[in-house]
Amino acid sequence: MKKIVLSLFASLTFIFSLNATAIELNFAQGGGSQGKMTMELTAEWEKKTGHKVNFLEMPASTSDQYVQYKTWLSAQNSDVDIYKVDNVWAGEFGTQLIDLKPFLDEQLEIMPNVLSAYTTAKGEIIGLPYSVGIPMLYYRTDLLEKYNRDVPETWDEMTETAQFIQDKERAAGNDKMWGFVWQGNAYEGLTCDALEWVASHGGGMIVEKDGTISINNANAAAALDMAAKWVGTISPEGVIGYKEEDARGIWDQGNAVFMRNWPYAWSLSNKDESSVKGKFDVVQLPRGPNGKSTSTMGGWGYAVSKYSEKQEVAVDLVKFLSNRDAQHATIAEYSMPPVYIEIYDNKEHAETYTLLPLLKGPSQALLPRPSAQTSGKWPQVTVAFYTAAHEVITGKKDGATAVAELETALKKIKGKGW
Amino acid sequence: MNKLYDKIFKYGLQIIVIIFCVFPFYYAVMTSLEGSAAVFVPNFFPTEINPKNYIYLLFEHNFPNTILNSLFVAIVTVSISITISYFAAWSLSRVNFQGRSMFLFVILAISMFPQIAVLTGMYQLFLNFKEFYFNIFDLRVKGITSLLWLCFTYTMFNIPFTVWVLTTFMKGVPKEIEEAAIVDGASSFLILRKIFLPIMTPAIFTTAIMAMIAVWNEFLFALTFTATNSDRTITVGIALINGTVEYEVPWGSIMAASVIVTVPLVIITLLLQGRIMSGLTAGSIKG
Amino acid sequence: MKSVSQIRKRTALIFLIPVTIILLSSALYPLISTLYLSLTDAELENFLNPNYVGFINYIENYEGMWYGVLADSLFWNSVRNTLVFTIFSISLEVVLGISFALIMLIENKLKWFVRAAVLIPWAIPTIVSARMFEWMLQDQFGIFNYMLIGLGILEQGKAWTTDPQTSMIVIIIIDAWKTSPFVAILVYAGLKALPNEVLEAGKVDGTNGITQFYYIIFPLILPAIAVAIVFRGLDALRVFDLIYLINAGSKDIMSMTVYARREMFEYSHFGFGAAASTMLTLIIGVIAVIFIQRTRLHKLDEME
Amino acid sequence: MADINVNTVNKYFGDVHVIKDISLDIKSQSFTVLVGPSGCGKSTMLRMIAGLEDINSGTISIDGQVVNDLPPKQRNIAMVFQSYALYPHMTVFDNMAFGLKLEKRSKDEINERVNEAARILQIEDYLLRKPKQLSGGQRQRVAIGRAITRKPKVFLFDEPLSNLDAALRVQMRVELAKLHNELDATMIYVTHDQTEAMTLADDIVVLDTGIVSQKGSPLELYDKPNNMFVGGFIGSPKMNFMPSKILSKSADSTEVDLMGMSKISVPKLSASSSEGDAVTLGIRPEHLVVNGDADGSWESKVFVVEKLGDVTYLYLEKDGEPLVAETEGHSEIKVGDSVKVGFPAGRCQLFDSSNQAFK
Repeated sequence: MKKIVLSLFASLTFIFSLNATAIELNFAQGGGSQGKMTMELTAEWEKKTGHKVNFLEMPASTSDQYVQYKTWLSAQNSDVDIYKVDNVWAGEFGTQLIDLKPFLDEQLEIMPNVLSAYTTAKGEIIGLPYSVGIPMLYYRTDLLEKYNRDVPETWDEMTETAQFIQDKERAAGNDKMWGFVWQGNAYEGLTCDALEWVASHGGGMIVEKDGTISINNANAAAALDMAAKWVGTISPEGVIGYKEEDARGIWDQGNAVFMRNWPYAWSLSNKDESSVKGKFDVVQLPRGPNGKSTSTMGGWGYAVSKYSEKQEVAVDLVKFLSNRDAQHATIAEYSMPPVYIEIYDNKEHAETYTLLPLLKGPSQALLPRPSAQTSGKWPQVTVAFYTAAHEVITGKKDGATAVAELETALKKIKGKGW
Repeated sequence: MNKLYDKIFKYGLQIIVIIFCVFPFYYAVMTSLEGSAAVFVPNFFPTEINPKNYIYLLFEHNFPNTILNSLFVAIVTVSISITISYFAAWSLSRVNFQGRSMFLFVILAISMFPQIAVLTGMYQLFLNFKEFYFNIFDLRVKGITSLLWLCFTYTMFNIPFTVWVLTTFMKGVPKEIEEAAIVDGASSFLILRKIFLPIMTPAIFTTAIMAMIAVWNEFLFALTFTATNSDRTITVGIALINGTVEYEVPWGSIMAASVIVTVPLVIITLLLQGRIMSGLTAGSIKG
Repeated sequence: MKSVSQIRKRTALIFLIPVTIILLSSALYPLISTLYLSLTDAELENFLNPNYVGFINYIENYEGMWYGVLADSLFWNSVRNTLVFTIFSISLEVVLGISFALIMLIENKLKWFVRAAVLIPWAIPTIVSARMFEWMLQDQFGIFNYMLIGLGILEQGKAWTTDPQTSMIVIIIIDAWKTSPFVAILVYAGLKALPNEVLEAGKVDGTNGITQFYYIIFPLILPAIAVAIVFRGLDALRVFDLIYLINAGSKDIMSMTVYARREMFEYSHFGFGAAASTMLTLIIGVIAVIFIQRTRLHKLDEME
Repeated sequence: MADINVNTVNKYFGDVHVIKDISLDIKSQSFTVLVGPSGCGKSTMLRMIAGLEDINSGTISIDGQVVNDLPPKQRNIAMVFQSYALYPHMTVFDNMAFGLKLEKRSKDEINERVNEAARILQIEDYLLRKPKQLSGGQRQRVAIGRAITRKPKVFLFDEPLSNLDAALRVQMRVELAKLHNELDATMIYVTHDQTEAMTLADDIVVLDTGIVSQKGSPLELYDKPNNMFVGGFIGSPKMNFMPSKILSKSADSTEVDLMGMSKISVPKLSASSSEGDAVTLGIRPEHLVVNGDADGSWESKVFVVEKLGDVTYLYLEKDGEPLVAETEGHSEIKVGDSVKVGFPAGRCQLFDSSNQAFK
């Protein structure tokens, strides 16, 4: 009862305090430090423009956010103006979000490989990225030094080194030691990992830019078979159930030589309570025999709803949030990989954000998932892909069978066209 | 000797049940008290007692507000659905009219539909409701709109269950008691208030607790119908707990939130236990 | 002037009005809209104005290939998973629930602890218990594997929730852990409603515990058990959150609802997903009718 | 105070015709017992008088007023149930006061009436207890007390004593009889126990599958049953029935053949029967003469002897026809003995092929 009275009162006072020019935006976004960063920047924008922004905090889980967005967008909800979007949602939400291409200017010279993820098959740019996810190989400097090993550049080298150190460490009594931890659960994370294996073996990107299904090739099969061999040898059997945090848990305990993970682990593993603080470094992911190092792109951007009644103001805010100045202003505090190439070279930022210079190489090896070219069907494509990959790493199928069957499945999904 | 053996056997059974039921919860409590690194080490007893997760949730997060919202929704939903079902249960258990079995079956059939399937339909209905509501009151009382809508949705999902259970329980009350009251001159409404209500109290509390837990735990609809921080409910509140950085799962905070969420229910059930557990019927009903 | 039973009939109908209004206004619309949706090509873009396409979401032959829910092996796989899950989890829950209820009857110093403890698993939201078990069953730092390794049963931690061989068993056990209190409370209430003489009579006859239970108590609490089974069964057939939270992407445990949800909300195949939901409801309906007929539960609503 | 008239009443449960055209007159202040085997419709009849069941056709009136459509509370009745039907959550006092509270009586009046009833029933010490703290007999008194406090014109009892043990039943029976005298109210009492009916009733109504078999005072029913059903139902042990045949008819008696053993001239007549008809001869065990002088007699072997102290029952048999005879309590007759059984003609009943009694 009290609550009703309070909110009635609140809304009454609100109605009477409305001023004619101020516009109120609703902004759906997540929490955590990203959310905090967005809110701080937005506060500045509010001060500058006099408009007001309400934040709608979304669940931490990306798929929960996704469902909520979908419900809102399918019902053509005009209450939400701005969405924080994942880089793989371009194809899916392409027709529900406005094209931001006309608004791009010299202030927004975002790295082309990053921007391409937000570009639909029709060439519309439906979101402006503000941060990018760059997977890397984490390795233990102390262990590599102890056993006099080089930082691996190929998967084979990594496998060999991992096995060698794991055996030695176990012999020395550290029986929980593993060579390599990564993300093997049947979920989007496995799509990222497996795409890296396949692409770095020269096996293509599942569905190429022009829409051809390329997955059924020997390189791709070999890449998956390689990962299958890790399970139970250099990676725990349980890796087939791992997500990011499971891998980091083992890593932070000092029980892994190598880890494939996103930049977030850098700061967490450098905290005092981590056993590996100061004992590790990162490098570009290894490559296979016929390919080059590849990192599956992650990251988030801002997008404006087609059903928003305040698009102009919303676009203004989105531009404000993702331009250079905003990135410069926040990088020291929030340590998020930027979307402008020159920021990686900034010496000043490198002092506070020690990972930054190390990210430049991998940032050039970024490969977006083929979500733009598969448009609305990406969710089915990724499920089919990670299911196939999971079947290989759990030993149900070999790589060649899996990719052949995947090709058939993808053709069925494609149907008359993407 | 035999008696002692029997005693030990009974205590043994009880302790097994307690451990079986409580251990995961205990483990959650323990995890919630540990720092972020200690979480990754398996152990049976906490290595440290650190209330930071609780402090964070209760003072720096929106969490207390979600508890209030959930309480509001739970209380409104449970009171409405129990009241409505109580009267319906009387009709369905006590009065012989045509189509009674059909009615019960239709109620059951409605609860057969997967809730996920009606989600979009309910959401569209919600948007219409919102428009309608705003047109009438011309006030943008969004939070309350969403919460009221949640109450409505939950009432709809709860009613098949509460009607059925209360009907079953009410059949257990001998019809002579009601007839005695009729002869004494009581109307149906009075019988429900003065005679059945006290007799059915344990059954009503049992049903209410069950309905309350269902409401308290619902996630999908709460996620869809509430959007602003001011009107989120607890399960959504838990889902909103982010790590400081992307991908990090803050186990400690999630477990602390779970403990905070579970404790009120446990307290409520303990307080009402006397009523729930006193047995459904007493005295002359038992003969 | 009306006779008592006429007045009662009228009163009964009045008392049923609120239930009817709520169910009609809120349940019927979404039900019908889902049915309608299943006959359309609704996707994200045209959700509000979809085209009528007939039954192609159910089954369609297009260029020699069969499409539609009924032609999708994954759908039938999810039906099979759901049935396996339902049968085993309900059986386990009924056995555990009755055992708990009987143990709750023991009168001694621990009784309040038992009664409180039994409620805990059920009071914990699924979103939390799924996380808890995921955590406890983790292969490297989960307490469960830690115990098994400590006891020498396992050599290495096992990924219980993702291993295709164990994931279904694990899901069933978690569900049983979580929901047997529901059965326990209904059965306990049923037991408490029995006349004391029934329990006493068994003792005097010298029947031992199990035969006493089987021949005397069990038939009397059967209605309570049947109601518990019906509602738990309906829930189990629609199981969603547990499976979704533990391992949404796995084919080995995918349930009908997870399947329908994925089609609707992940693939945006609203029409197809609605068809899957409709099929799901039909399947549940058939099972429910068979169950109710078999257990003569419908007799429960006959006047004695 | 209150006459009750039941006029051609019919009642159906679904397709089952449970009350068939029953008409009854129950006199004011009488104690009428409806008796019959289970399923005969006696409880339904009572519940229709109470207003708990609808009447399909016919009328029931109390004091000349048709009450078909009156709810129970306007019929000025009170009812006592077999299962007591006490309100479990109320004290004895509140149980008895409930009806009065609904009538909005003053506190003083309620107190007075409840205490008065409690005094009559000797339950004053239990007024503050809950039903579950009482014994079966005490609960039954409370149930009766609940009826008394309302001072109804008509008391309805639905097998009120059948949940009590034998000794208590006898005691309560006496108290009910006393109560009837004290209260001067019309009482209608349903039971399947003919002993209760015989001991309590001014009038007994025997019901058989929905029709009134006979109505009359206990002794009328005992001495002059209208038919075989009543003859067999009233009296314990049951009346003996044996097949026989009419040999001849005279102005004041009918001579029958008793299974070829002897001839009896029974002083009963029936216009509708003629010589050679098969009839049934009925005689109560207590009227058979054992080893003494009587009109017709038999030799029979004894195969069971029941000694009850005051009397002894002999179970006899002749050509497959069982026969029970009563003799004195200290009889010397043993199992296996042969006894002579006499049939005093004046005590015999005759029933025709449609089971109707000769007058």
